[in-house]
Amino acid sequence: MSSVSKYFSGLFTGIKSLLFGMSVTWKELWTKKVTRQYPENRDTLVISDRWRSELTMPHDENNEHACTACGICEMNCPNGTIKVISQMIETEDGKKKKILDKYQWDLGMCTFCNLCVLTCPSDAIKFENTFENAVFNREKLKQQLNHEGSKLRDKKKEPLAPKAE
Amino acid sequence: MILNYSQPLEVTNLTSWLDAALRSSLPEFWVLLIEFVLVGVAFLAAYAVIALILIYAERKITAFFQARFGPNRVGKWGLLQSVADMVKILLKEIVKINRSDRFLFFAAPFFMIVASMATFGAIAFGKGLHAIDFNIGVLYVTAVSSLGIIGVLLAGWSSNNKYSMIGAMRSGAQFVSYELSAGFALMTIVVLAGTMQFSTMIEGQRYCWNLFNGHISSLIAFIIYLISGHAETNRGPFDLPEAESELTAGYHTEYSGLQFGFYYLAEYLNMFIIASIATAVFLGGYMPIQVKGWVAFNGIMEYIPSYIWFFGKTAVLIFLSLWVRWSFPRLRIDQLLNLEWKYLLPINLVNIVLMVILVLSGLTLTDLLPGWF
Amino acid sequence: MELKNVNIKGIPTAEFNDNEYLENYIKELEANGVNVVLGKIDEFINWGRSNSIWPLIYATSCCGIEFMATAAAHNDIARFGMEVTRNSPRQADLMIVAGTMVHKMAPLIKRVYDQMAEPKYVLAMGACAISGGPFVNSYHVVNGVDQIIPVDVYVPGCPPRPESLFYGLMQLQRKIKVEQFLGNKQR
Amino acid sequence: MQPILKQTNIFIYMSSLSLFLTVFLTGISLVVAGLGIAILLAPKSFNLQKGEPYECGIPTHGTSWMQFKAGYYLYAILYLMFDVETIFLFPWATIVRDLGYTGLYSILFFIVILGLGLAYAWKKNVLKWN
Amino acid sequence: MENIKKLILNTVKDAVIEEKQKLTVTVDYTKLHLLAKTLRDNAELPFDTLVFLTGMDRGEELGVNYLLCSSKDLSKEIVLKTGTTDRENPLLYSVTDLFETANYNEREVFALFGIRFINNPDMRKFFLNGDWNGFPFRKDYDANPELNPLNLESKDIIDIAPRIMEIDGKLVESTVNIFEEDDYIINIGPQHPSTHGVMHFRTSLDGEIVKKIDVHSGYIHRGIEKLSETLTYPQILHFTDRLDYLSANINRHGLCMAVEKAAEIEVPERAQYIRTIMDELNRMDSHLLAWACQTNDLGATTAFIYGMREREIILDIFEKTCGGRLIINQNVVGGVMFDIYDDFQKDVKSFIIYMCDKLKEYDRFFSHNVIALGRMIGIGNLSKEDAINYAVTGPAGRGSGWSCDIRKHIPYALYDKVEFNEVIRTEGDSYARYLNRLDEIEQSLHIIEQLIDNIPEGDICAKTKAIIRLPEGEFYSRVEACRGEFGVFIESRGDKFPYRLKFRSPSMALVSAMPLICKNEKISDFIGIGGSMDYVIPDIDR
Repeated sequence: MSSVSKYFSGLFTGIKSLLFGMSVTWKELWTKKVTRQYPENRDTLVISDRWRSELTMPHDENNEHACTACGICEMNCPNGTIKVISQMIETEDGKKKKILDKYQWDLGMCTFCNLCVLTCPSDAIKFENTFENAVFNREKLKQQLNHEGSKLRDKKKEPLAPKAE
Repeated sequence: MILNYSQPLEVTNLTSWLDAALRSSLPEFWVLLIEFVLVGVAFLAAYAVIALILIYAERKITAFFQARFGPNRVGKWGLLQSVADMVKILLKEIVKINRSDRFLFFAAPFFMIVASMATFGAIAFGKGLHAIDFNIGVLYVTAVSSLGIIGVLLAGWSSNNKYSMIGAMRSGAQFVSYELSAGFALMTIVVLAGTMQFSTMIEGQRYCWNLFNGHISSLIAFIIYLISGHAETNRGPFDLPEAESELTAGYHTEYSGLQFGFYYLAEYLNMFIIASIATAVFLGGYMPIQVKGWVAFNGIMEYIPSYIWFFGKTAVLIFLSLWVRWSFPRLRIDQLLNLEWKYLLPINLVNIVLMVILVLSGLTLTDLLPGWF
Repeated sequence: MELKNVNIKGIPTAEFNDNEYLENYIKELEANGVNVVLGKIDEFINWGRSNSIWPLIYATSCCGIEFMATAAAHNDIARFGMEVTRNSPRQADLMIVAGTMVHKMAPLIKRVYDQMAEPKYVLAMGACAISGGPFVNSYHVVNGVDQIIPVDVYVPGCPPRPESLFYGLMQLQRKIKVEQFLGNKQR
Repeated sequence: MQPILKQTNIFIYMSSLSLFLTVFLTGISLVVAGLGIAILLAPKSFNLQKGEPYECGIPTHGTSWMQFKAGYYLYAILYLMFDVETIFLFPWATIVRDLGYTGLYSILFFIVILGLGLAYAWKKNVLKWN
Repeated sequence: MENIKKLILNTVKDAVIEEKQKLTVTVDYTKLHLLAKTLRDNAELPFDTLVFLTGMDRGEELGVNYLLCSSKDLSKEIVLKTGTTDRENPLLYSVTDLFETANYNEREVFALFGIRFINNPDMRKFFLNGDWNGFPFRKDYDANPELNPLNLESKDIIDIAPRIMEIDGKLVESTVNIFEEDDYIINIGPQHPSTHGVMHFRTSLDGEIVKKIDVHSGYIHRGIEKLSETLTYPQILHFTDRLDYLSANINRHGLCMAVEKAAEIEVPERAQYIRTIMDELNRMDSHLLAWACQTNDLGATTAFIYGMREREIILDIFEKTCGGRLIINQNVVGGVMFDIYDDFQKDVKSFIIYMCDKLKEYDRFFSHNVIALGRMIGIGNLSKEDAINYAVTGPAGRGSGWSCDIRKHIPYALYDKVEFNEVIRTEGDSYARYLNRLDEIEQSLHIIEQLIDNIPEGDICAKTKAIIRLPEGEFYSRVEACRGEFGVFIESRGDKFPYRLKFRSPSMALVSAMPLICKNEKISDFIGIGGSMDYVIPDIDR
């Protein structure tokens, strides 16, 4: 007899559990949808300032940056994403000085670990939250961060932007 | 021929006018031939359009169940999404599979489509919109719809793929089980209605749907039919032959391009077919809601064309099936067989006897309350 | 076909990256010349194909989880009509390579790619798939999936956020839209 | 059945059988036409691995065809039993109203025997899938 | 522990016992098996859990370190060391018969160091292809890519395993067939939607029943440990995130702790608070995903989307705090990289309220669903003895009734200051593991509730030297990651790079138990069990 009652109680608890499940989906059918509609919401989309998806080197209006080409970022990068190519020049007072020639960075290789920005002694680079970077060509991802003809900023001036912290 | 002015929106008006026009100018044979071709074209169009609408509807409704929006970038509200899919899939390469059973592999989609098309033909879409109306309609539908499973079985068997093979085995077990339940559930209603012809059955439900007429017994049969019908269409939670998370794509793993498209199409069409048969058998088909004695009300209801009634009722059942599909996890093969052989089948056997007793001892609603219905 | 006619809802053409690649691509394709009728039909076909990209997710690591987030409610890839993820390569149009490719996996991805039905596309998602990413110096890692199969779109990030992936998918839609389906003689 | 329906239904002139043929041919022509367009227009390509079976990217081991397990056959036999019954029962179901209780008793015997058969199979653990 | 020392010396007279960070015993390789067996069978304090098995290239010598601990008290630990100077044909004795978990680990050591283990039943290379030239983790490995070119040709898998057995004191090399001749073998994975990545299970089937599973791994073996030997400690940190990317922050915490302990760096109080809160958020994030994936494996897509939806809110908090969603780069040596943002407390608190509500919904939606119950209760039974033997930790181990929460046994960060329950169930089936995860989400919420309002002011990171050098020695740390115990072993030779770095992956133990618990289950249950174990493959392959 017990097996018969088990049969029916099993049937009814089963049906009850299924109906409970359906009640949840029914409720969700009418709740507000949570979808953020990119790209339709491109104007209103807020990405956190701290989000890292592109390394940049801020230049001021005189086309000057703060990079001294010391190479600490290159040294700290775990997988060789950054290449600082410097050249030696002679200043007016006859001293030899290292200045930045090319600051190359491979977006397609970067892991956004933030070590370069953390260790940069002169706050010359920072991460931006511009995330629209997809391209058709792998070479396009290898970028040069310093602008053409840019110079090192005079140290006495305040840095353009404080570090993201 | 007198046009029926009380129902100006019926398609019957158009068809009978067409028929009359053709007959006045052409001999009998040509009229019939043209009409057959027209019927074929109409079915082709209806088949495609309904499938496209259903695919769109399912994707949208699924999304709403899942707190998202679903397709909304192709056309207004994503309405053209399934059209885009169709264009894409039509022009996709069809891959030839090595060491497969070429003939069966090629034939399987035919079974699938022809089976669903043949069942599709037996659906009463509206007054006069009813092609195949055998006097053994219910039996015919049961028989023809089961052909589709052969398509699944063949696809799985012929693909030379192990996932497909397991899918085929599962579909075999599933089919032999649920075919029975569906048949018995329909039989219960045949007892009640006293006919197997769909048109007669629908007309008989003018004032009282079979669902209400046989009350307890009908309700049980209705639920069992929905479950087993749902299972026959291989849709979740009964999608074992496909079982994405287990068998990658199950029986149609090796099908590409349009051959796969046919399976995709037939899946949705079968869902529609099951819902529309349930509508015809249990919910009065294309009959509007009518109450004896309420002449004005009946008039208004009659004014709404019969196909609207049909599609409305079917849509409710389709929604129900989607709701179930997106609420539950997939059954395991032994759960599936348990459900059939230990629950549905014994209940069905008892239910059919119960229905006979109800009918014979005058306990159906029409017998109990003769003035009302 | 001109690039400015390639329309993607939500983002104007001028604001897309790498437009010059597409312009060159169009020039290259149009070198044979296409008649107007075929061009118009092509436009319709490409509209269909670009809006119905069914992806196969070749997910090996972290980026696969970001794809799952992309498919989930907050971002909802279904809006693009791409939620029909196919697990069988026969039915997929786009292979999203999400994660590191290693030597042991290389023959497998090649095989799955070979088994896909034409037309097919590949999207490399994340630093690992593009170049080997953090593991670029490892003995067992392939430095970029483009060494194994041709890649159409690169989506950088580690892992890229869902919006980045959407952006990459829209780039792919643009690429499909400028293609010639019937007009291409070397088909 | 209402006479008005008979009058307005054009299909009354055609026999259901020829309509069935029409629908049947429609189904076939749909597949043929579709596949025709696809084969004609769709791009084709060839490589050595394309036709190989897909098994998560690994070459298949041995043949794919396997024997169906005995469990399936047991279900198939049970199914056969009940399916034959369905065919017998459908005509009975149509006219059970006219037959009255006699009809019920005569067929009840039949149903009970089948039910007992199912119960027996259940007891013998045939229904336990493994 | 004095008794243990006596016991060791009684068993092996010439054992060298050192008191380092852990009690370290060096023995000859012929005696190791005997010693391990004695320690395991010691009634008073059985050392029956093999936590680590680390292959070592000690220069002259190739060897193995074993970290044993007691299943009753995880803080009682012993390190066994052994080795051989034969670099041409190194042979050691296997401990697989004592600790099942050693099996895959020994195969890993064979692939990476070339050490073969006598009496291990299956000596195929685990991560690498059988034809890989050289042993990459040896210090004298030739990394020339021409030796191992990129191969794109698919090859048939040969199911024959070599092995080397000791029979009557003689070593006999033989082969064994993994499968029988006429087995129906189906490959599940690596490119499969439900293997949670790229695990490859070669499965032999009898109808729908799984007869035998052969695990293939290495489809995402990236050589992280080898790469680490050329990187500084802060640089290595970004690898830990990509091991088990779902418990990225906790893994990172583990490595930071190992380095901090070795370099004696004091972590500020505020950083500890932030670390603990972030760890628990990370744990919830991971458990939600695990829940979602398990339901998806069982075929409930809607539940999957619900789980991912709740998870996204945690990701938003991560993104605002650390600028990353999945991989968040939060922990650094000495503290954390980013301070919390202004509305952090508000966001977390509102999430706690929201999540409590959603947990109830999950309960209604899935936990009692009759189909789901049928697919989880009594399926994939893992007994407590097996859990210990296979070293299955985390929610899965606790589902088998083994109290193995590192947060309770060896408290770190603030776990000794907060109150929470260790969720333990004794059934050992899929359902127990499933419920354990949901309950752990509740406990995590409870932990965060206690901390969120009390975050003290202060530094977020201790001042460290520009280049961190660890003193010579061996350093271990163990943390409770989302899937179980995550361990870090560093051997330092006083350099700024580690000499050898080893991560103990919780997922490897989970996968090693799969062939056992899936045997004679149906193929759909096999997928479901995989979901309930919730392994992450890059964590196994490293």
